[in-house]
Amino acid sequence: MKDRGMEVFILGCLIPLVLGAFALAIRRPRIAPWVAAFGVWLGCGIAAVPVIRALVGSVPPSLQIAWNMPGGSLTFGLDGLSAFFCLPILLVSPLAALYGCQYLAHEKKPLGSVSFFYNVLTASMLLLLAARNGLLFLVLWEVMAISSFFLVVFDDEHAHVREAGWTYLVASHLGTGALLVLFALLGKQANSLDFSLMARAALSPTMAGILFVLAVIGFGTKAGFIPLHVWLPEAHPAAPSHVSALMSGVMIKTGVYGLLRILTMLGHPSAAWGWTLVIIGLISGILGVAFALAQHDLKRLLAYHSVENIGIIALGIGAGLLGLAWNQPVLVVLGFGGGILHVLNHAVFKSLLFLGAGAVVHSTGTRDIDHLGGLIKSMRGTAVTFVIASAAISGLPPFNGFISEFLIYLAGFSGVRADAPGTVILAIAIGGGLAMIGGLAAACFAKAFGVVFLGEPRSSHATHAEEVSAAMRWPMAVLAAACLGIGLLAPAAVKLVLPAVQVVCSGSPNATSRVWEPGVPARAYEETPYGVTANASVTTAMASLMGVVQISTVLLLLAICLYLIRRYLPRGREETATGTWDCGYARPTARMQYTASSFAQPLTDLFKIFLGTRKQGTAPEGFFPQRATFETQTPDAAREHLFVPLFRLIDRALSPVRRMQHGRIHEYLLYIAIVLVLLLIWKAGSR
Amino acid sequence: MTIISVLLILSCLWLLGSSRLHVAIRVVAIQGVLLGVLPLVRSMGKIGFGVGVLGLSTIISKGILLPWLMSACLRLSGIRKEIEPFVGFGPSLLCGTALLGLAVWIADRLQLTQAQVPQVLLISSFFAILAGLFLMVTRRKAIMQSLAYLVMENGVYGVGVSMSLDFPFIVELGILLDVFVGVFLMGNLLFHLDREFEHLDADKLTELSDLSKSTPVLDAAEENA
Amino acid sequence: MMLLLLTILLPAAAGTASYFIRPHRWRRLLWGTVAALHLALSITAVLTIQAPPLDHWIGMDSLSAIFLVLTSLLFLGATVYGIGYVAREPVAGQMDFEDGSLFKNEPESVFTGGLLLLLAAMSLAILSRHLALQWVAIEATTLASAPLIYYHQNRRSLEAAWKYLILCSVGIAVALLGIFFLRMTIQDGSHDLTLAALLERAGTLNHKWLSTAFIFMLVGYGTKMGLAPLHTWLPDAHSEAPSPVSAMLSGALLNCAFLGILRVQQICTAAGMASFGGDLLILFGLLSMGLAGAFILRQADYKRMLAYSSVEHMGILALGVGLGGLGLFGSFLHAVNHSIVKAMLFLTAGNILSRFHTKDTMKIQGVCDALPISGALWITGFLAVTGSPPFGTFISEFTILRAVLAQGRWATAVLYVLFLLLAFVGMTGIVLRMALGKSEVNRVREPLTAVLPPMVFAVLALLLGVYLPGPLADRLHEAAQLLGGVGR
Amino acid sequence: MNALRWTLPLTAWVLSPLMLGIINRVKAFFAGRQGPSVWQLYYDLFKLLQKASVYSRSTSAVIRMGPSVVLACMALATTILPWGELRAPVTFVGDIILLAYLLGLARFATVLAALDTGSSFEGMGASREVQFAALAEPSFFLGMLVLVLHFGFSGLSKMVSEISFETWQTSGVLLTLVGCSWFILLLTENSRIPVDDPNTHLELTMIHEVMVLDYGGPDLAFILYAASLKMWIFAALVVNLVVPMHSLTPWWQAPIFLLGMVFVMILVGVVESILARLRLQQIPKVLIGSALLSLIALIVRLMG
Repeated sequence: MKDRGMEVFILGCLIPLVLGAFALAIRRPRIAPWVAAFGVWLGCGIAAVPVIRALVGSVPPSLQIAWNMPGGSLTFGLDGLSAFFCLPILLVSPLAALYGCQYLAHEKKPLGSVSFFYNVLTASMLLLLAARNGLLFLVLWEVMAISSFFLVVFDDEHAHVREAGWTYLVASHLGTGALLVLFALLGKQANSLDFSLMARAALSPTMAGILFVLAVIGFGTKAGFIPLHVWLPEAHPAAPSHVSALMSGVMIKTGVYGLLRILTMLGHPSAAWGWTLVIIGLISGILGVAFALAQHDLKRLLAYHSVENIGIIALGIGAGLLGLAWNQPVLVVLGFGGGILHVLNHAVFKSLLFLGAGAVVHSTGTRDIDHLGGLIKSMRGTAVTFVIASAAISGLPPFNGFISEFLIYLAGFSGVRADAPGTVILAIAIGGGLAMIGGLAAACFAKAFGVVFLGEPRSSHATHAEEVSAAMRWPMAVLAAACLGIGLLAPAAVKLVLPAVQVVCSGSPNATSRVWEPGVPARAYEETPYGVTANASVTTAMASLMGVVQISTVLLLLAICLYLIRRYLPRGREETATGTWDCGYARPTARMQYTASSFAQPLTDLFKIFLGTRKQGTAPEGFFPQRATFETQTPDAAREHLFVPLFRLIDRALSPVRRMQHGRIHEYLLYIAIVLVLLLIWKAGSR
Repeated sequence: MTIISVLLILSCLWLLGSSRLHVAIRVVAIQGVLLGVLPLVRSMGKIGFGVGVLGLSTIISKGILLPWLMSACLRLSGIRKEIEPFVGFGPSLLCGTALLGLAVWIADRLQLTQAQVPQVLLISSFFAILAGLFLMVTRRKAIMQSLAYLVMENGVYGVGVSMSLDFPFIVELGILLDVFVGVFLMGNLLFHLDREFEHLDADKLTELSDLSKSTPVLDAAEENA
Repeated sequence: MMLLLLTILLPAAAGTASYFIRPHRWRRLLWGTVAALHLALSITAVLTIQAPPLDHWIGMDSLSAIFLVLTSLLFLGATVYGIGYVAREPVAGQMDFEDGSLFKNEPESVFTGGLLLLLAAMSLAILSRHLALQWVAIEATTLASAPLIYYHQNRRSLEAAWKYLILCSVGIAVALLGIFFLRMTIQDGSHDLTLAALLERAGTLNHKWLSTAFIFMLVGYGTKMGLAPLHTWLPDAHSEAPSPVSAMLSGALLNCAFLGILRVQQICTAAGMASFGGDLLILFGLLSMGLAGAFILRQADYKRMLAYSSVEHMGILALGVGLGGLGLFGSFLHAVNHSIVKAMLFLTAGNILSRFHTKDTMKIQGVCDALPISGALWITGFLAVTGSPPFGTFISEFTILRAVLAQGRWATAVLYVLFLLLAFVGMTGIVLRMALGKSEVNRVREPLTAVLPPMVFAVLALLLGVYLPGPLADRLHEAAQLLGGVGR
Repeated sequence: MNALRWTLPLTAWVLSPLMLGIINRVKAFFAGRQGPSVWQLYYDLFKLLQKASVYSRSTSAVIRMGPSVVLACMALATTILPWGELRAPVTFVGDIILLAYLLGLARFATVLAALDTGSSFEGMGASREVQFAALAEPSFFLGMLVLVLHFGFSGLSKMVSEISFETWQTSGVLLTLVGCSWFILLLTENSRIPVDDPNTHLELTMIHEVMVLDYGGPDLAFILYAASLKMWIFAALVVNLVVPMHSLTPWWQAPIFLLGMVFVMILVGVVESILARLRLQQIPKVLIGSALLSLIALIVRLMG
């Protein structure tokens, strides 16, 4: 019986659409999100079957349906790379949908449209990953962008939400502009828009270079590389939390997927490509986390962290590309492996963080963390999941964040060879850069968790907070379990990544396509130098990961038993509670605690030149000062110094043209006469 | 043939020079009649049914009906003289002669050798087109603009006739009908313009333009710019 | 052959008749039936007539088939909208919301008659095979549409009508000169200016005269089509006219002028001068897109914004035809897509105007809140007109981009993409500011006639983006072959 | 053989409080006073474990779990440390990265526990701790990179075991530079004088001490014991790097290692006695200086 994998996958993608449309139609608004959520669960369940089978090994044959658009054809396929990128969608989307139903329960606006567009977003992302034709890819790409735009502007009463929607739509469309030229050029080279033919097109190095730059710009806008990330910190906070969880955790990964898919078509990469991605990764990472440190809006802080994690992914992929260029298999396997695994890890803990932030915003009603504090006492469940996610995103051991960063470190250090200075520079970039990003991320999330959940409530918002309902806590619990699960089952996770790495390396001609095959004995790779050492590096990586997993489990057990010892040690003596040590100050208030900006002030001063933080406030004056205020804003540097002046420049350049339409009919008649005379002169000249 | 073309040139020069509008209407009427007669003279004797009807209908429409409409509009709006146009009357005449030279240069530039094309009619037609265009661009009064359009159409018609073009009868009639209805509509519009605006100056009709209002492109950028 | 004559004479007769029908109800009934009949006639004509016509004056090849069905479809939509629109217009005097002057509407019979005559003129222009006859028809469309523009008879629409009439008439006079020069290109002395005759003699046409004729007709019909430096009348005319009329002007009338240029380009390609015409068209195309983008950027009036977007899309059409090859297919597909989307947008703009009583984009907020259906249509139309994927316009714009790159014209490709993005950025600011947010005007039930036609057009635009119906695809490929383009 | 290897971490767990005792004795000797006995920390630990604990009202479970997480991390970190050629019980490629991140986890736990109490002093300490950690981490990795460049990337035990007299002859400069860089790191991480004052009484100037201000009883015991383990880890790293164990016979290596540790402690005590605390703005310069030391070592290695 023909392997019906693809048909099942397409069916899985269409079910949410149908039920979404049904949700849009029904009159009673309260059940609309639940119907749509059921659609997402059903769809993802069905689609998960072919995806898992593709990952395990049996890739379903590609499906081809005729489509009479010029150059278009509905071809769908599911290889290792697409299947792996489907995982985060299939995991996060249903959970966020369930969370969303409860999150929007008290909303008075009709919920039909938001649940419909949520389903469209999920379905378009899944179909996008399976699309194997340029035109189809672009159509699905923009459907994804537009449906997420409608989700971002859901509560459009506030002016800043409209502004964020505008920035998001313009940025994503400019990115798509680059993609248009990219696919048109690729189509011209391979004179067909099908990915299979494009992969075989012979490209001259300069053309491949141009295509790479276009791909970085086009997909970088969606992924959020530093100069192109401007829309990210605007759009994600504006969207409802379960949507920003899906967007930040999963949608920006389609940018990474697109970049990798194009890389498979550009043939042998040059070292310059690897270096560009490494540099972008470093800048995005360090500046991303620096900006996150300076924020005191919880969701904006998390959005900047998406930029930082995309930087880490770019660093991994850059290392992989350099490995391909220098023909170093260990860099290729571990670099790409670490980068792509971080995609899954980031999807899990970032969506968990956004759901947690949503719970906080839902019960306190404000996003400014300087007004929160002490929420752990009233929102225990959310606090536990939030601290797990914070530890995971900072890359701390027992959790999944550490695994992918560990792989990238392994790539960097094991690739070092004294005679090749390039590898050393790469190792410095990864060693120094990633360590600094890890340190700053830990600082930022200590601040975020500490200021929001720990200490005394700083305002009335925080005191009246109460725990969110079960429907919101269960998805968070599942995601937290996933964080710990991937952390402790690292070797299995890496095995999942390797088919994707295999697909990415299939692009460059000299790398044999079989980097790693489950079950194939090592001897099979003897003949190619490339195969053997790649396989060897994978075995060492597996051994290291086993070591890490052992230590992590022992760490957990040890911590728990130490905690138990600690509780039963003073069984006789009772515990007393007093006030915190305040050096004998007469009237300590909750506002004297460390706030977000003060906590991060030493670090943000280091990055003063990039951040451009603006400090306003009235200093206390007189002998008995009444009131003093202090406030910091950190506008996005790229927006302030790059895009706003650029738009104003274009605007000023075009204004003289506008004087042409002045309303005087006589000059309009002159225009016609002048054009006629000019054309006649031009014709006489050319004849 | 040459007499008609000379009269055509004279009438255009007269239009360039004169400032009184009712005189201008009468000159345009004469031009209409001249053009009505032109095909009859052109075909020298074998006047077919089509050519006859065509000539007659041109004379009636351009010679009588349109001028009557224009003068009615003139009486209603009570305008006596063309106020100071962009290019004064004296300099207009100078420009007229320059345009005549240009028309001569264009006529011989085209080297119409193959058919026996009356050069002088071609020159006068091109001169009529250029004069019409010049009048339209320089005069302020809307009525003058419609008259200038009529002169330009006569010029184009003249070029057609001089190139010994004989379109099928319906097409010729269609062209004439279009021109007639065009000018008739302009007249109708002039009535409305006169009722709505107190003046009929075309150069004051500048309310529709993109200069005045403009919206900020980037709201956020505008505030803190 | 009879069918084609009927499509022209029926609306003409109905138009003249409706001048004299006093009772509104009867006249609207006539208007509706004629519109429906015209659509039925044109569809049967397209399906039945296979053989291209010989030397008759009225004939239908695949190019005119597309435009005829498109025009009658748009006219039906405008009619359904127009009947509701006219019924709601107050007969007594009303206050102009711009400058507060009092004005009275044109009598409804003149309006209906004008629209029907416009349809007749357009059908004649599309179906005529004799170039001079086509000229007469296009001039007739100008004359028929002029009184429609000053239907509201306030100061601004009168001024717009005056400029429209003067500029278009001068432009078309230049086109007439072009036709006379075209007559001179025929060496063997025959006076037959039908398309078939010209195409037969294409090899022997005198190239010097043909290029002059092409320039004159390009400038003439270009003014009527709204190509860049000649477009000055378009924003005034399309923004001041009542919505059904501006929908017809933007959707169908510009296509007729475009058809005029296509006929000349057809002759030029047959005579082997395709590159001469092509370069000019590409120049005008890019100029139109650039200028239109500049004006859209800070536009304060949303109907003028739509008019400028029409100028931009006419630029895209000219660019597509100028490229030849795949560009031709893209250009004709774009003509279909653009007409449908622009008609929908103008009708929705009409709804917004009738509810908010102002054209200033800064004063309008929360259209989606006040008029839910029109708001949704307004955003869908915006996404369609800027060429976002799920809609047909993206497919055609992408095909044109592929054509530009296929010919390796890097500068044109870069400019093309930049101007598209410029127009997008400009329109986003305006449309989103209007559509989103909370509106002070309370929500009201929108009349069905005002909402049905734009909804149908929206569904059509979406359909064209996802699936290209068979007959339309074949007609488009045949049309591309007519002008020497490649098929698939 | 594996059982023998476990003696390394066990001795670390037993002897680490002794190390702090040595430092205090050295400081007392310099100050001319008799000073507490070397075993003082053992007495303190024993006393604290008996006491009841007092918690502030504004704290939650985080402060209760903090100390046990920190102690678990430190204990596990010591299992990775080799003694010269004596291999550590746990060794795999990249275990040094895990070591660094275990220290990171411990630091994360302490900072969270500090913020839990909601006092502005602990917040200040946490903020400074986090700043210095972010700067210290890169210098640790760059120092390690020099090792990797020199001996090829593998487990810490294998890399360190190859340091011998020859390596000192050929690249002595390298080892001294990285040794100094890691020594500065030791002073920073364990809050020794030039960076932070372990026994100051002014909360505003402390960094590490202020974070543990609100602990009492068994929690304080866990924290002090973890601090001593941390001192052992950093000292072991410096000793392994500097002392050329490879050219000695295996039996001599254990006592030599312990002697090296005592010498490092004395060195720390001397440094604490002769130097005064630096101003807070200077400390980032110190940390970046240590990173530069490793960078210079790298460049020397590449050029040489």
